[in-house]
Amino acid sequence: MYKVYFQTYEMDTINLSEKTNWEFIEQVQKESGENLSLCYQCGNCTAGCPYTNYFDYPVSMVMRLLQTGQKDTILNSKAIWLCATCETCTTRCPCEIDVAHVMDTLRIIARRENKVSEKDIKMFYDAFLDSVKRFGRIYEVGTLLTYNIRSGHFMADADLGPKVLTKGKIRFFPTKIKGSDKVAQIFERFRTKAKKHG
Amino acid sequence: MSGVAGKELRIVGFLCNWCSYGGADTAGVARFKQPTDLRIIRVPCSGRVDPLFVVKALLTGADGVLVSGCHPRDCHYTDGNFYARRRLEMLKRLLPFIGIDEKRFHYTWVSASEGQKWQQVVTDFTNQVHKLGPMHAKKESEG
Amino acid sequence: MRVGVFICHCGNNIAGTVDVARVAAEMRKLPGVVYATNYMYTCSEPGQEEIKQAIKKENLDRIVVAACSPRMHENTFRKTIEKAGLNRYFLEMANIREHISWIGEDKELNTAKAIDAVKMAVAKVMKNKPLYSSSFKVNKRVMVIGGGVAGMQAALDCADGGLDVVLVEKSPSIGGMMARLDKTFPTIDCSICILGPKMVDVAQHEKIKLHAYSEIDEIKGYVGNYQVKVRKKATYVDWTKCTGCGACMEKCPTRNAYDNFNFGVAPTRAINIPFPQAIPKKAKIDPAFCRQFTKGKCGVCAKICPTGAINYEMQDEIVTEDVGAIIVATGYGLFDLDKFPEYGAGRYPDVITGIQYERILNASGPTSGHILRPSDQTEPKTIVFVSCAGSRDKSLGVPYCSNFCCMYIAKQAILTKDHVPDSQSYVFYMDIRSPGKGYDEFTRRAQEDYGVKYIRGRVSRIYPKGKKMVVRGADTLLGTQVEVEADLVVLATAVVSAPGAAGMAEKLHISYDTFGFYVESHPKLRPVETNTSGVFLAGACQGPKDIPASVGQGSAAASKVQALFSKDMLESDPAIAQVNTNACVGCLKCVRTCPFQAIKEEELRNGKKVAKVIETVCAGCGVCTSTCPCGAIQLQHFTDNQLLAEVNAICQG
Amino acid sequence: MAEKEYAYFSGCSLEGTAKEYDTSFRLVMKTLGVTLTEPEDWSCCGSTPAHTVDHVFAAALAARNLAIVEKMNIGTLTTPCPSCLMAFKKAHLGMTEDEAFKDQVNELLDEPYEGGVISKSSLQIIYEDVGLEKIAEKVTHALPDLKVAAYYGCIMNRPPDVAQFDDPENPVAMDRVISALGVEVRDYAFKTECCGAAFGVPKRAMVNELTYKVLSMAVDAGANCIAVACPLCQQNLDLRQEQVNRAMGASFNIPVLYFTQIMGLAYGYSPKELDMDKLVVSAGPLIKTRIPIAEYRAMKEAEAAAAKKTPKAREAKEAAKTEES
Ligand SMILES: Cc1cc2nc3c(=O)[nH]c(=O)nc-3n(C[C@H](O)[C@H](O)[C@H](O)COP(=O)(O)OP(=O)(O)OC[C@H]3O[C@@H](n4cnc5c(N)ncnc54)[C@H](O)[C@@H]3O)c2cc1C
Ligand SMILES: Cc1cc2nc3c(=O)[nH]c(=O)nc-3n(C[C@H](O)[C@H](O)[C@H](O)COP(=O)(O)OP(=O)(O)OC[C@H]3O[C@@H](n4cnc5c(N)ncnc54)[C@H](O)[C@@H]3O)c2cc1C
Ligand code: SF4
Ligand code: SF4
Ligand code: SF4
Ligand code: SF4
Ligand code: SF4
Ligand code: SF4
Ligand code: SF4
Ligand code: SF4
Repeated sequence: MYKVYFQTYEMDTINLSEKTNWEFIEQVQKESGENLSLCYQCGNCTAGCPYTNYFDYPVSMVMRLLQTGQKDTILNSKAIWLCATCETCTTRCPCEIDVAHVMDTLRIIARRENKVSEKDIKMFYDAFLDSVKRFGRIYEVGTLLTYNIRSGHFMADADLGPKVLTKGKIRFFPTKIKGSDKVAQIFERFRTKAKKHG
Repeated sequence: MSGVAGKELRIVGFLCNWCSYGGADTAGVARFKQPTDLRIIRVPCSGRVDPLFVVKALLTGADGVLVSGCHPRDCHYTDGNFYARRRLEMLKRLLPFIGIDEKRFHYTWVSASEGQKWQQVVTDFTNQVHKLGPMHAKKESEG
Repeated sequence: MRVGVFICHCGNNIAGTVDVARVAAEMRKLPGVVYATNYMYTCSEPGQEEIKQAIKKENLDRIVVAACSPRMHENTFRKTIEKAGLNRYFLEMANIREHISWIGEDKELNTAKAIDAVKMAVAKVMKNKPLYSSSFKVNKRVMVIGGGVAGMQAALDCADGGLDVVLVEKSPSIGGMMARLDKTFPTIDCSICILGPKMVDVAQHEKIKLHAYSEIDEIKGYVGNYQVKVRKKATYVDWTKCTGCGACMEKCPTRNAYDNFNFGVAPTRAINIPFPQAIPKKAKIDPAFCRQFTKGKCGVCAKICPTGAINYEMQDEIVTEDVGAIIVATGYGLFDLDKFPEYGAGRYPDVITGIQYERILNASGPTSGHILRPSDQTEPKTIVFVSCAGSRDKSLGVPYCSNFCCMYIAKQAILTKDHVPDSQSYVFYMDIRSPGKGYDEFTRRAQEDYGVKYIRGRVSRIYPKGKKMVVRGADTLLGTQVEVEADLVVLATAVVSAPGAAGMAEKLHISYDTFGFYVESHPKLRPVETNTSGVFLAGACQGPKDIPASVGQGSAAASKVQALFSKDMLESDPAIAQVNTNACVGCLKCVRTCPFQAIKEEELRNGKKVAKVIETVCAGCGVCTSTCPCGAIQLQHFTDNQLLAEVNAICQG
Repeated sequence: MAEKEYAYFSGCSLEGTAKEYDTSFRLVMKTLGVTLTEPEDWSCCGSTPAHTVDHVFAAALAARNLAIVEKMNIGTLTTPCPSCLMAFKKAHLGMTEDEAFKDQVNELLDEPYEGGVISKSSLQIIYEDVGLEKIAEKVTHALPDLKVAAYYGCIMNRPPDVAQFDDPENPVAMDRVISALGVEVRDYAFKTECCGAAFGVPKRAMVNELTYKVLSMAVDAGANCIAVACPLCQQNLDLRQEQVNRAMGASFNIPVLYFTQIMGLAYGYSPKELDMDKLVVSAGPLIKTRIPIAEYRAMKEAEAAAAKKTPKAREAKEAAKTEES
């Protein structure tokens, strides 16, 4: 009748005087545009999060870790990568915090600092973006293959293959749009700009 | 000349005793920080504000004038603020004819409980006046 | 003219960010100022004594105190200088605390601002004239608006003190929310058992005149002399004849009328007496449901009524009551379920509000005190309470705490266990707020003795699964999502201002906050007074509060009225408009704009027509002064000269 | 009603795994008299992956398309894919509310986007711009066997200040559109509960559980098919149903149709035209009973006439009861 999904996480005593990373708190507030102090730890975001059972830290605890400036714990967490931006937390937060956007911001920072705990997900995203860069659009077979090869999950979704193929759902060849170079340029410009700024 | 040269402009505020003066008090009690340019004159009701006061202030040294009263329908004196609004609306339209940018004058409503709104009003209006710059120095350079 | 200036430190409140000594030094340079000093706590007894001494020693005739807001201490210092022999209007205050030291951090800028503020006050005080109040007679009748527990207490205390009381209640019976409650925390005594006798006292008190099912149409006048128009709404039953026998209700064929008293837990008849202990115990027809009104035919009740009380033609009636003071005790309202789409927004019958549950628990409620869930009338075994449903929720526009729901949840959970011993209650909470006497022990008892499970976290979603309601929330202490499969879910919905609260405030000329709760004169020191003299507050109309606090305020408001009425005559505020008949050209523009109809036309002996202010009616708004084309009508203490002196002090100083 | 025209951004999925969504949507719009013009040379909106890289970069991928549409002078863009929609809306909001952000985004683009395009989901234009009346007007066939649970997915209506459409917790647009067709709709609580589609590939175990919940809630509500408006949802609920069955020990066999396919069926298009054969879980048996609307009405009238006696009797009984009391 009373169902609990258990989380496992380990934590040492945190010496707040030493281990509060104030710059990190500032950085996240600035990049996300959200005031982290608004969170009063009601847990509503966790209560609604469809993925919480797979998170190492439920989203309200990510918010708490943020408030206490626990940079490494957060950037190394699986939670920020397992968040699917489903916007449930943002929709229901009584304090009107755009929690999903905060999670988004944390992924960006983690990626920038090369701290990605969920390699698979990042790889999948990268495969996706590669396709966009090369063809201007998503080429599903290619994306899947790239992902499978890079992640070592060779058989991922292989069982679906026959179904999809017989239904004529997948194109074997990518459509490359005329302006694919224009799209690639967006990637390039972004990369140059990012390099310039740090 | 009042005001701290270089840092401040001169802004005169007419606040009704019941609502906006109370709102400014509430903002103070809550320690809502505000720009310091504003000098407040307490009147019983925004309906007591004679448009001539506003003009006089702007012509003799103020860079901006702010009038704030009770919300419509929430006037301590039934509808003093209604008269105020009519008069001050008229004034706003007349200001350009005497060579004053109407943005130097602002009329608004703040209730006694709206400390936060008061902070916002003061901050916004002060910024607006700063954007326009000092009124009298400009005149001198123009003339 | 000899002006004395006193700059207050207010401990560090002012002196911390304003150079008070420099302000005093600057003031000494002003023409007319013969004395300027700064003092630690000016409002303290030695502080006031210092002013008095200085007046004598330095022969001062005008005083400026630069300190906190005049809304705080103007009266204090007026009395001080009066004691030293000066007219009380020879005082001006400069607000250098709320408007300066508390809102700016730069000491240099603050000090400059304070110098300006005091300069303005000096400029004004030099133009001040002595003013003298006149006195007028007080009508020692008091009106109480709202017949909840707060209003009843106020009415009874006033009446017991010998005052005539007019009690106006919007609904058909007095009693308010408390009449609907089952038991009350923290003692768990029966609500109606303690309230009922009070209701009877109200009904039987010879000094109390009750207008039930009535609303305020209009309020005119001023402290001591109000005229209030009361609209007695049509009940379609002649209450002078109705004996409350209930025969009509039993026979009425319309059984689906909305039951306001029971918050819709069960339907009622189109003609009904709201509850057995109702005061007055009279029937009333709801024309929105009555077939006689909706379909034009029925008339069953008229046929049945043994006293011939039914009158389908009845109209609203307006009566005017003259009173000298008004106590407002209009209570509060509650959020509806439709505010909660993620909890089904009222679509699931087994998700109900706290007040509905109170009716279900109540022995005289629709289920006769048996806990039965609305969907299938079975006894729930697992009950979930959701606290802060809408409260402390910025996204729903209620950032404040509703004050008493933590307590009534604990109460309802305890009562649930008493009714259904094999039941299990869960409470989702963010914080348990129980700071009153015996309160925390009470919420602990719910957990320790009654086994109520408290889960710290909000509820994100409620959805049906078979016959159960799944409540999905978080347990933030476990750091996880949790689910409870409940038979019944009770939401402690947010307390909001009473319906129509803002409109009522506008009629009374009192202020209300963003949420519609009425604003007291001072949050600590004048909690039952308003800024409109003669109007007082009691109970939850001022903000969510429980019964003890509401009753306390009812008594406090009554004692304020007693104090006001202890004098036969009141002193008027002399800061009113005055006409200079030499300057007045008789255009009568002022007559037309005065919001209080305080000006009339008068013919002088020489035949000249001029305006004349009726002293007792003028409220001192000054609208006339800024209307008059000739400057002939001047609001005393805020004349053109005085205000322009302030303008000049800033602009040309 | 004046002819309506929209810039139609189908999105990458509708070129591949969600071909049938594209086909059925185009057919339905033709019936409803709406013109769709495809922006030339559109590119991927960036979707979720771009948002893990950078906010400006993500907005740029979306804004490239908005800039193209802006040039078309149509004003409103419509896309069937909520994921694309969200990307467009977020880019648009960010760029119109924050001048500096706009400049940063435009720096990455060849053609700047000035903020002149409104984006709406295909469901929104059907529900709001076409309207229920017109939707009902065009119906030619009844689908008496369908009991539909409308599934909106997580981001069709959320967060509310970005989506600005329907209710974020209990959306009703799709339910009403389907009801307007005369098709039975079942209410249930999981209309917006995330199905996990975003992680269909890398986190399959996790997705199975989420998908399971949505499917079982729909079945519990008495639905025999699910209507969706999102290509990712469809793929997840339909294609992976067998994965879910295997992982969770369930035996779902519930067809997952695009709501536009249901519309097409009611408008008389053949299952073939609507690419019904591309569904993994076949909807064949459910739509076999489709009949022309006139025939259906006649049948119902006959039924009603037969049943008429009963209610009259009940009414009389009711009246008697009143007298008694
Ligand atoms: C579910 C629930 C359980 C509670 N349990 C407890 C408890 O156990 N113990 C406890 O201490 N407190 C409890 N409370 C709180 C309690 O109800 C309030 O403290 C109390 O009712 C406040 O009294 P009041 O007189 O200020 O307001 P009300 O009871 O709201 O009375 C206001 C009256 O004014 C009338 N009125 C409103 N507007 C007008 C108008 N314009 N003109 C004329 N009349 C008007 C209303 O009809 C009403 O009769 C509970 C509240 C709820 C919701
Ligand atoms: C650290 C602290 C901070 C606080 N801050 C706030 C705040 O910010 N806001 C707020 O609202 N409240 C605050 N309070 C609470 C506040 O102090 C009390 O609410 C308030 O003082 C109660 O007033 P009182 O008159 O009932 O009692 P007291 O202030 O205790 O006064 C009782 C008086 O009676 C005298 N007395 C006692 N026994 C006898 C006797 N037998 N014969 C004669 N005289 C006697 C005492 O000497 C005393 O002068 C604070 C309290 C503390 C401890
Ligand atoms: S819902 Fe909002 S306030 Fe509550 S814990 Fe999550 S982020 Fe904090
Ligand atoms: S947006 Fe991410 S964190 Fe928020 S509810 Fe969805 S999955 Fe959880
Ligand atoms: S007079 Fe006002 S400012 Fe001075 S000590 Fe008293 S409260 Fe403080
Ligand atoms: S109206 Fe008549 S029947 Fe009804 S309660 Fe009154 S006296 Fe009785
Ligand atoms: S006339 Fe109206 S109130 Fe009276 S019995 Fe008929 S329905 Fe009931
Ligand atoms: S009293 Fe308790 S339940 Fe009610 S709003 Fe306050 S904290 Fe929430
Ligand atoms: S407006 Fe002035 S001049 Fe006219 S009647 Fe009134 S006081 Fe006299
Ligand atoms: S000040 Fe003038 S306008 Fe105001 S009430 Fe008095 S007479 Fe009337």
